[in-house]
Amino acid sequence: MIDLLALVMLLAGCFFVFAGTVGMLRLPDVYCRLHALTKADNLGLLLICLSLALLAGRLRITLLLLLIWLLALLASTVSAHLIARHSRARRPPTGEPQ
Amino acid sequence: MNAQIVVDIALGLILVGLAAQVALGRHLFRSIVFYVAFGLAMAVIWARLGAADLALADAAIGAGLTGALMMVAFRRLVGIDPEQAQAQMTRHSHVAVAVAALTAGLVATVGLAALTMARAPESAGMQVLARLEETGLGNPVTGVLLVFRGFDTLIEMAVLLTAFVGSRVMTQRSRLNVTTISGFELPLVRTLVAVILPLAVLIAMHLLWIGADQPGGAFQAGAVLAGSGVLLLLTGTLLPAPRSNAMARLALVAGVAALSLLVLVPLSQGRPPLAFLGKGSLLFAEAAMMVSVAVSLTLLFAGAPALKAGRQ
Amino acid sequence: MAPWLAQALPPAVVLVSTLAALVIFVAGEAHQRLRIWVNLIAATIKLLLVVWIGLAVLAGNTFMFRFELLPGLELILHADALSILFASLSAVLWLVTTVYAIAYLERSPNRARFFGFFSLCVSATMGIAMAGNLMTLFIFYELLTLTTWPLVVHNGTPEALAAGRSYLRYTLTGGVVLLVAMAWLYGLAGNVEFTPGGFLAPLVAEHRIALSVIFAMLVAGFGIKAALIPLHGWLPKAMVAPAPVSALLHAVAVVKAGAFGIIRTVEDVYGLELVAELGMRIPLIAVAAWTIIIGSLLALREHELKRRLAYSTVSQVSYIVLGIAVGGLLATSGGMVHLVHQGLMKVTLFFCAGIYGLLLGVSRIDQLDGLGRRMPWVSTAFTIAALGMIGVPPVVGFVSKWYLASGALAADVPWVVGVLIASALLNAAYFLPLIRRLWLTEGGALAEMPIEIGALSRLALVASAVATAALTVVLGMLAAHPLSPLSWVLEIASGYAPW
Amino acid sequence: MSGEVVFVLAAAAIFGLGVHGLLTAGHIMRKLLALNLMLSAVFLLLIVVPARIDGLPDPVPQALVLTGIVIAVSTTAFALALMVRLFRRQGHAAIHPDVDPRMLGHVTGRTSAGPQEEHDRGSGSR
Amino acid sequence: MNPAVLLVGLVFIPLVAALVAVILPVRFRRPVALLGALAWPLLLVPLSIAVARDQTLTLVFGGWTPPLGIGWRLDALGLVLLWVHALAGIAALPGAWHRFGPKVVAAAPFWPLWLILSTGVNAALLAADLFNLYVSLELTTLAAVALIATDDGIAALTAAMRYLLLGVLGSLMYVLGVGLVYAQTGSLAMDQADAAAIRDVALVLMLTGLMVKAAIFPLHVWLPHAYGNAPGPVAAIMSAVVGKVALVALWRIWFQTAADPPDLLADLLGLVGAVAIVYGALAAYMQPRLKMVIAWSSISQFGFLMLLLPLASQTAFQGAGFHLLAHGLAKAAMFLAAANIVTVLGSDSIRHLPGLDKRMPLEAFTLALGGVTLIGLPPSGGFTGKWMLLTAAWEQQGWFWLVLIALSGLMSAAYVFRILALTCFHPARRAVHELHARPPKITSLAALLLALLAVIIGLYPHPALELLGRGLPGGAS
Repeated sequence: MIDLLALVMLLAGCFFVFAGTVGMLRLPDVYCRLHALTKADNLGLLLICLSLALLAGRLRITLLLLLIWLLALLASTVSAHLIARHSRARRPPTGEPQ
Repeated sequence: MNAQIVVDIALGLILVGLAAQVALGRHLFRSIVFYVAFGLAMAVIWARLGAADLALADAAIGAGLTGALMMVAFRRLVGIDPEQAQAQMTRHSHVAVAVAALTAGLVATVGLAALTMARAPESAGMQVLARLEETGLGNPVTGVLLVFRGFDTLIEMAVLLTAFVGSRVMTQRSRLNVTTISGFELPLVRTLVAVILPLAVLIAMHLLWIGADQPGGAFQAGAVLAGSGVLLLLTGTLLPAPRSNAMARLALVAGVAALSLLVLVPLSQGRPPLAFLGKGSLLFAEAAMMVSVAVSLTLLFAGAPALKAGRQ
Repeated sequence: MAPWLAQALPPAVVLVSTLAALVIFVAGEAHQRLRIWVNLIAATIKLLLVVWIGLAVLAGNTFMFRFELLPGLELILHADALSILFASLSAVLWLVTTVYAIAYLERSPNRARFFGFFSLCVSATMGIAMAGNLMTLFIFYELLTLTTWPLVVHNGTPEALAAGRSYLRYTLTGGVVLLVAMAWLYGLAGNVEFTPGGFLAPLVAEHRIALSVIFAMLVAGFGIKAALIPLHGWLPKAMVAPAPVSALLHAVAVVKAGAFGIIRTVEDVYGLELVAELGMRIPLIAVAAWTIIIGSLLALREHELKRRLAYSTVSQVSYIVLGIAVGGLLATSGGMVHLVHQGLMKVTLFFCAGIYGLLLGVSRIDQLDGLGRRMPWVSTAFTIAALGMIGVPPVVGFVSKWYLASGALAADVPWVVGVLIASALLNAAYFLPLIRRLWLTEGGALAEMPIEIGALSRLALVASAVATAALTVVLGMLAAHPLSPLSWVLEIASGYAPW
Repeated sequence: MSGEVVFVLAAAAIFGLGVHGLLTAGHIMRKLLALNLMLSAVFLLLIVVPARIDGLPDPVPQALVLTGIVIAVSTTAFALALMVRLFRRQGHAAIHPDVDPRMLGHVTGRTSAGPQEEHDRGSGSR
Repeated sequence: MNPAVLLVGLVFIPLVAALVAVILPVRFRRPVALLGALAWPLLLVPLSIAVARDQTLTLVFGGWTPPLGIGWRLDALGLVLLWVHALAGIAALPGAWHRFGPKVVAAAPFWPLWLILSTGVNAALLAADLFNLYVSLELTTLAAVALIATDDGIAALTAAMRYLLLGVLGSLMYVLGVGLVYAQTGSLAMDQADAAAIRDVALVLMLTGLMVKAAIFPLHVWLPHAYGNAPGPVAAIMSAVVGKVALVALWRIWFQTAADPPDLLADLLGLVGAVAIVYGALAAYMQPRLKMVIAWSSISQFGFLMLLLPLASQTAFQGAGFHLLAHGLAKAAMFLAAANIVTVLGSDSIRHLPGLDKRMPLEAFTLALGGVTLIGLPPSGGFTGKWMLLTAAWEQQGWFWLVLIALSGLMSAAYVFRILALTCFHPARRAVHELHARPPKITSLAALLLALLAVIIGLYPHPALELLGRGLPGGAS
């Protein structure tokens, strides 16, 4: 039972990461891509970590996975923010796609 | 069984794909970024092969720091002469393709032949595992690095020191470079530093401590610290200082000095050099090496003899 | 004779002039006085040492100095009768040439360098004379190349440098040929010293071809310096050097070293019977004869005085090789004694040519008209030496030619006498016109050269030329005297060719 | 077992790409990238080829590769510092020892000293 | 003192001195470096006695017998090169002292790098472990490249970059070879790692790697510019020792690790050596700059040293080992002299050489003596080496090698006499008038002494030859 649930979450996680990558390739400008990357990937990573925690079943591993997820979250938000500020300083956002 | 193969083939393809991007890419900066990705893929493969120490090292040093060093070097080139820095000087020649294919074929045949050849029954690795418990260490790689082949590690730390002193020949002739990124004074960035710095130090200590029994050790810990050092430089908490100070120089020399002690102390007691002096001495040496690795790589990134605190 | 003295004398002879050279180099250009005295003292000491060793050898003592250079290789300096012959010739002519050179180079630059290498040449020549085995001979032979090259290029003009280059090309190639031959010989025969009659007889059975090839290479290697015809190219070009150097090269150092090498090879390495057995004797005679004739013919063609003398040397040296190759007591001694005689005569000729060139700026033959009256002493010396070269008694030239001819008749090669006669005629053909111009033609109004040379050095120049000329006559007349070179050579030759 | 074969082939391919990069690259940074690729390929071979000891790779090659990685990063760091200095002095990041940089006038355009003027001209002649 | 302490001292005295030099401020670095550089050669005297007594000294780190741990081995060949390193290093010290004073910009890093170079060379000479050899060679190459870059000229920096890139490529191939040997034999010790099955491939890989580092002919591209543009003392120590360390390693692997290498490979490498001799000599003859002439002559002489492989006999080894000694001293002396000439005349182009013998007699005499040893004229050390190789060639009926060895002297005579004719006998028409400050007398004397030594050992070669005569690097005779 636990394995089935873990498998479902793992697949969902992979789907979200895949979605984030497709978004990054397809979306027109920097800001949209940042959205896709930060949101989708983080969610995907959460799901994968949860499924792994379920599979491992030990508290120490779960806490480690949680820590990994938090770090990834922190890193991606700050870098997304900096990239956005940097590209806005260089080219202000206009209505039409670049 | 075939699931293993599929994963291996996938990993192999990813690795070669990234390598192709690095080698054949048109823009230089893209190649550098792909090189970092290549380093990470390499780390995954080390993990897949069961060489955990190497995975850690390659991720931290191979991908992380080498990538950082290359990017900062690239940024300096652009700073000097933007158009020349990315000058497209690759000349495509069919001879090169032919030679490359030939060498690849040669290496492949040699590798495959080596895989299937008869092996000597007794290898140094087996002896290491057999005699590991004499050293009280759990992790065989650290055993080899520090106890059985300690002299290699000493010379390797000397190579790192030479690289730093050698780079001082170049960097002392030119003015210090700015290493901070735009927008480094943002509160958001300051919180990032406030969170990551202590965590990085904690992880480094953890890696150093468990290095004796599980994958980890001085180099990996040093690399993590160097990574945080790079972060501090980028965010302006630390700035390159023009004049070197005694502390920086001592830290640089610590690793080689500690290992030299491990050689000279047993010699003074009449025992062969690098004779095993107990686990405590190993930890002491590893700590010193960690400090040396961290400080050297950070200073190499900064291109400066020492660092000073940036304005808070 | 104390044992340590027997061991110390040969290297002492070699080192005397090396020390002198060091002193001269260190002293540098400024100390003119010091250099003159060092030169003269060194030359006299060397002569005394050689005479002392000569008398001791006559009295039956043996001198042997061994120095183990390499595990399988020894540097041996020993004083047998033949080495004393060459050493005494070198020592005597060296003293005279030093006096002449001091006077000749009174005004010219770079004298320290000249006299330094000048003395080094002496030690190299002494080393060759005293060599006890082929390796020592080779070492000093190469040293001779190294020390004579700076003398050839001394005045730094483009022609001098070109001459130096060609000199190097010939002599270094010769050195390589010799090196390969010696390595091969050492492989076959091992580390063996010079033994009268040769030490290769036992090997001839299975190494016949190898030995003959090695012999050819050794003769070619030494032949370059002995100026055998196809290999003589460097000699005329080397005339660009100052007169004392030409005299030194032709009469004493380089050319004779080559001839001496061939003598050692034929007499002390192979032995004449082995050479004949290998079928190399006749070709050697042929080459010598060929060089004599062609040398004289080339001399005829030359209008430059020094170049004509150069070609005459080319032919004269081959007399020595001819004598050795013909073999037999008479011919061998004729060849060996010509080593000394030709040295004396050629030195005189070059001294005179040098004086003409220096004082009167005379370098072409047609400028010689009427010099007999202007410089009577020098011209008489020149005439005596020229007559000696032709073979007119009582000058020494006649003695050696006489022995060569009688030796050829005694041996089984009568046609050699024809060659000797032809060469005598050719010598006459290219020397007599010179003598006629000196004495019998009216001199043109040759202005005295502006070089105001000191009276003392003018006297020194003339005196040295006259001295050597006198020596050629005295030795010619007193040939039978026990201490004369001829008797000395007869005693050597009896050792080598009793029949 | 065939897992190793895959990685050996991958390593060979990367080695070939590295050689190609090395031969065609003009820019020194690209040459360094290519060399690092080749190094990684050799390290991969160093771990894959030797026999595994009860499932895990042999510890000795692991230690060798670890040493190799640290040496690689030191050499690369030094090479980058050298490249930057050469770029600042020569105006372009390529190795043309025989070509006199001044003759490459059209390539460098501006004088090679960029905004970060080094604080002393150094002993070398421009 | 037991030999272990001596061997450890050889590497750790310069290393500790380097560490102290890095720690101390610039003012004290030069004296500390001088102390370190003068201290370790003193150990060579007791070591020579020990090696003379029992042929090879071995030391194992930590008591872990190879293949588990790393072993050191000092044999006659290593001792000869250590002596060359000591003598050339001491002779180069005055020049370095004069040129890298505390006020000079590059002085701060120069002195530690100089000591680290010595450490690397000594460690590489003692290494009896394949991977330890790689690490030591890497340390030597990196230090050497950094030392070349201390001369901030564009040519020096380019030469340094070229040397570094090729050095990495070379060591990369070497490591691959070592990996294959380890995979096959499970051991990294030099004398135990005879990989029968994979031997030829691993051997070729390792040899190619080492040939790049030793700049043997087809892979020599980096050497001329590196030696030609490096500062004087650096070029001296590099030409005397650094290039040769890789060559000694190559010999050891050839004789020790690969027990009986295929004859085809031996003759092929001999042929490569032959081509190197001719090519090096020709190029040296045509170089417009004095230092480049001397640098190209190194390539010719390295080719000459490769002839040991096809003539693998005891006498050949004695000859090649001795030539190593003589050539090292002579070449270091010539580079030191050239460095002085460059500092005085401002440029070392051949056109400024005429009339040099009057202005700088000591340098001219050093160049002459060095040249004599390069040609191998009889009294000099070069001749002894050449003679031994000649007899070895004769013993093995190697006619081609016999003639080649004889001709190699002739070819080097070509470029040596060209230099001598220019310095001493050409009239000084276009002499360079503004002479820069003349370096202190001791630098020229040091160079002259070194050159004299190279000639004198020719007269008294017995200790070196007797040592080298005990056996081939692999102990097999």
